[in-house]
Amino acid sequence: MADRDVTLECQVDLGRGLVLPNPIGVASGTFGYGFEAERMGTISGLGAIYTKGTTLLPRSGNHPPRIAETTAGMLNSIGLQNPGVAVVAGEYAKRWASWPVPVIVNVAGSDIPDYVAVCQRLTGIEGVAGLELNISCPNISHGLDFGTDPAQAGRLVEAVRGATDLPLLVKLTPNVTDITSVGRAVEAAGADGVTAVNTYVGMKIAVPQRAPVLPGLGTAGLSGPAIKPLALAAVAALRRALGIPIVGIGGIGSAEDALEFLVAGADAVQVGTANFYRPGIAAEVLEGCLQFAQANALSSWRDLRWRP
Amino acid sequence: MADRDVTLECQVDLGRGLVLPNPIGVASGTFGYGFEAERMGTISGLGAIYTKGTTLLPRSGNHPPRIAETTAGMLNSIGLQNPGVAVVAGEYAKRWASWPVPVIVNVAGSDIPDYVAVCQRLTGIEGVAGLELNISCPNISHGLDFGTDPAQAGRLVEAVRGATDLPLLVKLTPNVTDITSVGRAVEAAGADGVTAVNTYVGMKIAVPQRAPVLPGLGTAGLSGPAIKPLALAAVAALRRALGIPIVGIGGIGSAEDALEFLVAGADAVQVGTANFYRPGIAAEVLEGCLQFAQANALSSWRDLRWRP
Amino acid sequence: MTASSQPSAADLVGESDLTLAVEEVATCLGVDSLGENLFEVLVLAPRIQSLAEPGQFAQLLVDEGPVPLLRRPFSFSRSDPRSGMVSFYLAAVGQGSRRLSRLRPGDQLRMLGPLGRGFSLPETRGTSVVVAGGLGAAPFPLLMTRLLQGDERVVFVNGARRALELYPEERLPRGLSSLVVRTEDGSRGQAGRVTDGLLDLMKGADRVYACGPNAMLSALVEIWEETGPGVERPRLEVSIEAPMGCGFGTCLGCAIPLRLPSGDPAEGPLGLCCRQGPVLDGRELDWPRLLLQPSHLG
Amino acid sequence: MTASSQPSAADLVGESDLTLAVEEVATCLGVDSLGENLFEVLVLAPRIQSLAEPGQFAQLLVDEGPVPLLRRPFSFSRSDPRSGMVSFYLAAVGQGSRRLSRLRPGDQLRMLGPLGRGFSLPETRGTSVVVAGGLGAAPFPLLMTRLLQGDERVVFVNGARRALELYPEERLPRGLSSLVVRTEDGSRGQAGRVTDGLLDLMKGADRVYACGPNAMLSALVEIWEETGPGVERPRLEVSIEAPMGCGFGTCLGCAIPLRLPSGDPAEGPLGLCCRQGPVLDGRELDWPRLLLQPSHLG
Ligand SMILES: Cc1cc2nc3c(=O)[nH]c(=O)nc-3n(C[C@H](O)[C@H](O)[C@H](O)COP(=O)(O)OP(=O)(O)OC[C@H]3O[C@@H](n4cnc5c(N)ncnc54)[C@H](O)[C@@H]3O)c2cc1C
Ligand SMILES: Cc1cc2nc3c(=O)[nH]c(=O)nc-3n(C[C@H](O)[C@H](O)[C@H](O)COP(=O)(O)OP(=O)(O)OC[C@H]3O[C@@H](n4cnc5c(N)ncnc54)[C@H](O)[C@@H]3O)c2cc1C
Ligand SMILES: Cc1cc2nc3c(=O)[nH]c(=O)nc-3n(C[C@H](O)[C@H](O)[C@H](O)COP(=O)(O)O)c2cc1C
Ligand SMILES: Cc1cc2nc3c(=O)[nH]c(=O)nc-3n(C[C@H](O)[C@H](O)[C@H](O)COP(=O)(O)O)c2cc1C
Ligand code: FES
Ligand code: FES
Repeated sequence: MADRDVTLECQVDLGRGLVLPNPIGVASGTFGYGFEAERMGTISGLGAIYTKGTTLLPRSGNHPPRIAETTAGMLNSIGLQNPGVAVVAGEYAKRWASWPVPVIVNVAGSDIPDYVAVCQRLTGIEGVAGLELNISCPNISHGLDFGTDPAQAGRLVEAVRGATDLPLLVKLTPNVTDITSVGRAVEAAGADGVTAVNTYVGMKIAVPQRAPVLPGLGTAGLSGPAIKPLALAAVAALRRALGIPIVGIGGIGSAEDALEFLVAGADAVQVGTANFYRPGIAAEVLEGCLQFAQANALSSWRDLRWRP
Repeated sequence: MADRDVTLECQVDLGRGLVLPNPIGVASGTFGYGFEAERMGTISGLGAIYTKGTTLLPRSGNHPPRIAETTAGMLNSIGLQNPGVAVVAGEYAKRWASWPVPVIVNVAGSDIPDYVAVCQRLTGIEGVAGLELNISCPNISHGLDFGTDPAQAGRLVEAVRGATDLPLLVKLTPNVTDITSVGRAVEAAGADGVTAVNTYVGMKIAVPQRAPVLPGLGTAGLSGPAIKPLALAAVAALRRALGIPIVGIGGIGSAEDALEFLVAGADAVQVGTANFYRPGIAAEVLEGCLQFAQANALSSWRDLRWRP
Repeated sequence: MTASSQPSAADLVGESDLTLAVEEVATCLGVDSLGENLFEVLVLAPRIQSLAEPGQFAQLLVDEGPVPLLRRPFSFSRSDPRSGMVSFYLAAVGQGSRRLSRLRPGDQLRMLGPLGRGFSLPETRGTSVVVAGGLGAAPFPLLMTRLLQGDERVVFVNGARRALELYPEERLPRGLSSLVVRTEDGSRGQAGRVTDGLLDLMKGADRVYACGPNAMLSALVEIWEETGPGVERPRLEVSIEAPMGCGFGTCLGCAIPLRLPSGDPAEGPLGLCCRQGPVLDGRELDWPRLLLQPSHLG
Repeated sequence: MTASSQPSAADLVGESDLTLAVEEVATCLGVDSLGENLFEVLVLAPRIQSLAEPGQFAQLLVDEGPVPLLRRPFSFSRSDPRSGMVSFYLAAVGQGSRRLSRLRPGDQLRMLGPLGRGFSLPETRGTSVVVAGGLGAAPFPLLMTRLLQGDERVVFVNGARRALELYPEERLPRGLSSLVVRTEDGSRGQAGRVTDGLLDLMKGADRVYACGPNAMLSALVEIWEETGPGVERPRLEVSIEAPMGCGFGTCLGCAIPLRLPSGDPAEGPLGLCCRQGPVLDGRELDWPRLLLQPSHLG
């Protein structure tokens, strides 16, 4: 970027020392822990990597089938398969320490002590740039309990805030009547920013089988281009309600999409499902955003923001 | 259908005497009051017509632009443009009286007396087969107040129930944490059935303008294939929670789609946005469903229902 | 957000004349590339062709898949009763128009039409001034063909930002009384806006037909105002655009701001572009409000 | 819904070998229609061709638009080092495969590959029995070509429900020691299931390779069990399917049920089809659980 004649401030400051080199990150659960991308050579240039949801103990995840395609979207019910925080903090972080991109660990749990323990274990570990608290997983029992109740969400964030000084994002679920009330609760409890949104509860039916395609209740999380308009509305609503940074996500697969989120009020964005069908796309998204910034002589990404 | 060797019971009984000739209806706001279709010759064979949302007084609707396309979906913010109940009850109903399809009037309002007055005006009018209470319009102020609060929804339905003996469906909004709690409240208050779902709150951004495409807050209702998985999950959840009939809707554009809703737990369905890009499609949807029923020797549409 | 005026029931009761609209599976005959990103798409659609009037449009289902979801409205550009062909003149600018420009002969697509109110044709012979801004030329080959069949004197003002955006002269019907070419950058014809010098042309005309960006149409209406008072003004018809969900009066998505019939500058009612339009009397429209609307013509 | 066994960290840490996977924009060379809805799609993809091993697959981006959204995995069917061509053998059954079957020469599409673990090739010469059920033949032309290059004795059992669903004989590599054709309805070759008479063939084999519907593979594994004990059993490798989100080990969507290494009938861990597979030792899989999975092979 040195040779561009743009005076754009490309970095994004999410607070508490978490400064991303650029606003285009890759979303939790769509980039693993970064190691596949490392091998495929698609890491450099990322604004941030948000890891797969990580729990205290290893989890083997839900029974297959776990995914199904819908119109311009996909349903997933992975069930937080992950190796547990010991492996992440003990082995993975070492490898991240040498990467040119901040790695933010997505943390999941089923009660407050769980979340706190995971966050504590990750605190002070070189290679861990921040935490993203997943209070919005639709695919495990009680996964949405914290995310749908402002009071519970506030309590959780308060507890975690007391246990770590790492930059703390809270990932919100859109499956609520009013996402801003949860947003306000976690802001008040000390979150440095919010990530919006996680997946929407959806279902696909196999007509010949007269049953859902996915097991159990048949529900799973919908992601992909189909949800982009919904996620944009959520981000815009949060922007009006909150003072802290917002990381926008939902259906982003192009520079145009990313810019839409920045206009709606996001400070940074994440590319999610698109990593599956266009591995390496985040770099193209960034490139397109930079071109737009140059063509429009932006001095900061905030210049894009809608000011009603 | 006489010459099919299927013993299928094609009719659907929604209660209180409202028997639809078949489960495939057309959705409120996507079929006007049926008069365009009458001219285009696409009325016969429909299971039901659910009219445009009708209010006590005429409404001229929201300022343009009112619609925008998204990936596999459309956003609308029509704002309930309609001629008011006097015209509907006084002029339109006469014309419906001779149609071979039940017409169910979709009713909207901003407070309980409003709704009650509209419903009373429509009661006893020949040509009006039933009412669909729209407590879920995202495009007018307070449009969602009733739909997002079980207690308010219950009170409204109770009041309307007391004022009319017409078959009464209540159209639910999916923009809630728990659609079943609203569903249970309206069931307890005397609704004969629920329609699920209305549109999802969404937004589209015009990047060059650095603002939403649609005016005001920029939000509007998302419909179309993009929302089908979400609507299916809502219908399945309602099916577990309620005993009354469910009219399923959201992204239906083919027989396969309609069958998915019947499996998920709907008793009847509505074709919405697809009426715009495939006028007349409801007849094709019905035809496909009948073929499926024959090939699978269904004796009733209920045979399709998922029984977990 | 609600438009303030209470509409009369009559406004809202208005029904589209759809008895003539038909759904037809058209067959692509070919796509002519007219330089840069302009195209004329020719399709065989004999039923619709036999019904299509100048200024009306068809709703084209660009893709059977769900992206893009909605049909796209296009004005009939040319129409050939012998072959059953109609054509659409378009710029490949977005999802729908780009796919149309890539159709191959033999490809099929669903069309609904004809829709909307077209241009009114003269009852007696006279002079028509037809003003096109860029893509706004689309409906005029058909209109002018019909005008000329009625022995109308037709003056065509073909304007655009630059030569490459002009409707190609060689596709114009023969027999125009006069052809004025204007480009903003002077790359072809006279340099200037399409509205330059229009007043004189209008003064001698019985009818003015115009289509182009809203800003151009708005300016044109102001110029038209100057043709009076005192003399009998030419009839003024403009073809405008609005985002359309259905094209046949059902979705209520294509609202356009109208002036109060009284001429009162207070906010007037809303109309439906697909029902009252797309061709309207230029005075019916509330131009200041219309200029706030998005338009893909510029 | 959570699988009960606690996985060891090592299971979950497992990383895919992706150092060799490349993204390439392939050019369609043509699509051969093989009767009814079977096709062989030939594409030019020299980089991927040079890396592709039998049993591996590529992820094909069928459409740049968002429908269908996800790439589709296809096994390499044939591979030609001289021309840089690889091919895919497929049935046009759904959104993705139907579009692939309609590609025209010159059309381009993105491919990521090679991905996954392929078949292991013999270190010493011997006899391979290769068993295909219907579409399951897809990976075998390439596998058998490689086997034959190593002077392996190759017996190919080509089975399907009916003649029209058989992999076409004329496309098989030359030099097979034996070709057994079986159709369930007897419309070609011997009437019966592809697994009929397999025990005898397997007994003399050093290796068995199989691909087809899960029910067939499961039956085949049971037959294989009968080859022992007492004698040294042939190595048994099967290629299986799972719905795939990414194809490269990131989405964790392609979970497949494995048996406990101990052979304990208790529920075993889950593996990833795209990482540990799609080719696995037939004994590693938990067949009863796998039979509950959807499979597009039948
Ligand atoms: C009655 C009528 C007649 C028309 N006739 C022609 C014609 O003859 N030739 C022609 O080229 N086009 C015509 N159009 C426009 C045409 O329907 C399409 O809108 C245009 O081709 C762009 O569609 P797209 O799918 O390619 O672009 P999209 O991907 O839909 O959009 C491209 C950009 O244009 C904007 N846009 C698209 N359509 C509109 C609209 N109607 N109003 C405001 N903004 C819009 C979008 O917001 C977007 O920014 C007509 C429109 C109407 C309403
Ligand atoms: C490693 C691997 C290799 C493959 N190789 C081949 C090959 O060589 N030739 C070939 O024809 N196909 C192959 N497939 C299957 C292929 O990827 C597609 O799934 C298939 O072509 C159907 O895709 P579609 O988009 O046409 O159908 P869709 O519209 O996606 O689906 C059609 C129907 O099949 C079901 N289905 C689709 N894919 C799967 C799946 N993977 N598992 C279970 N159910 C499914 C769907 O649920 C639906 O009912 C392979 C799959 C894998 C995982
Ligand atoms: C396969 C898959 C796995 C996911 N796993 C997680 C997870 O572990 N933690 C989390 O917070 N979000 C998870 N998500 C949600 C995404 O991070 C993201 O919020 C969502 O997919 C919407 O963005 P998209 O439309 O760009 O994919 C997952 C999404 C997918 C598709
Ligand atoms: C343009 C438009 C207008 C609508 N107007 C109404 C309405 O007046 N009352 C109502 O209850 N729902 C209305 N709806 C919602 C539809 O009836 C339906 O619930 C929704 O569009 C989802 O179904 P679909 O995806 O099949 O369109 C409208 C939808 C659209 C697209
Ligand atoms: S486009 Fe639907 S009413 Fe005009
Ligand atoms: S397909 Fe994504 S992990 Fe295997």
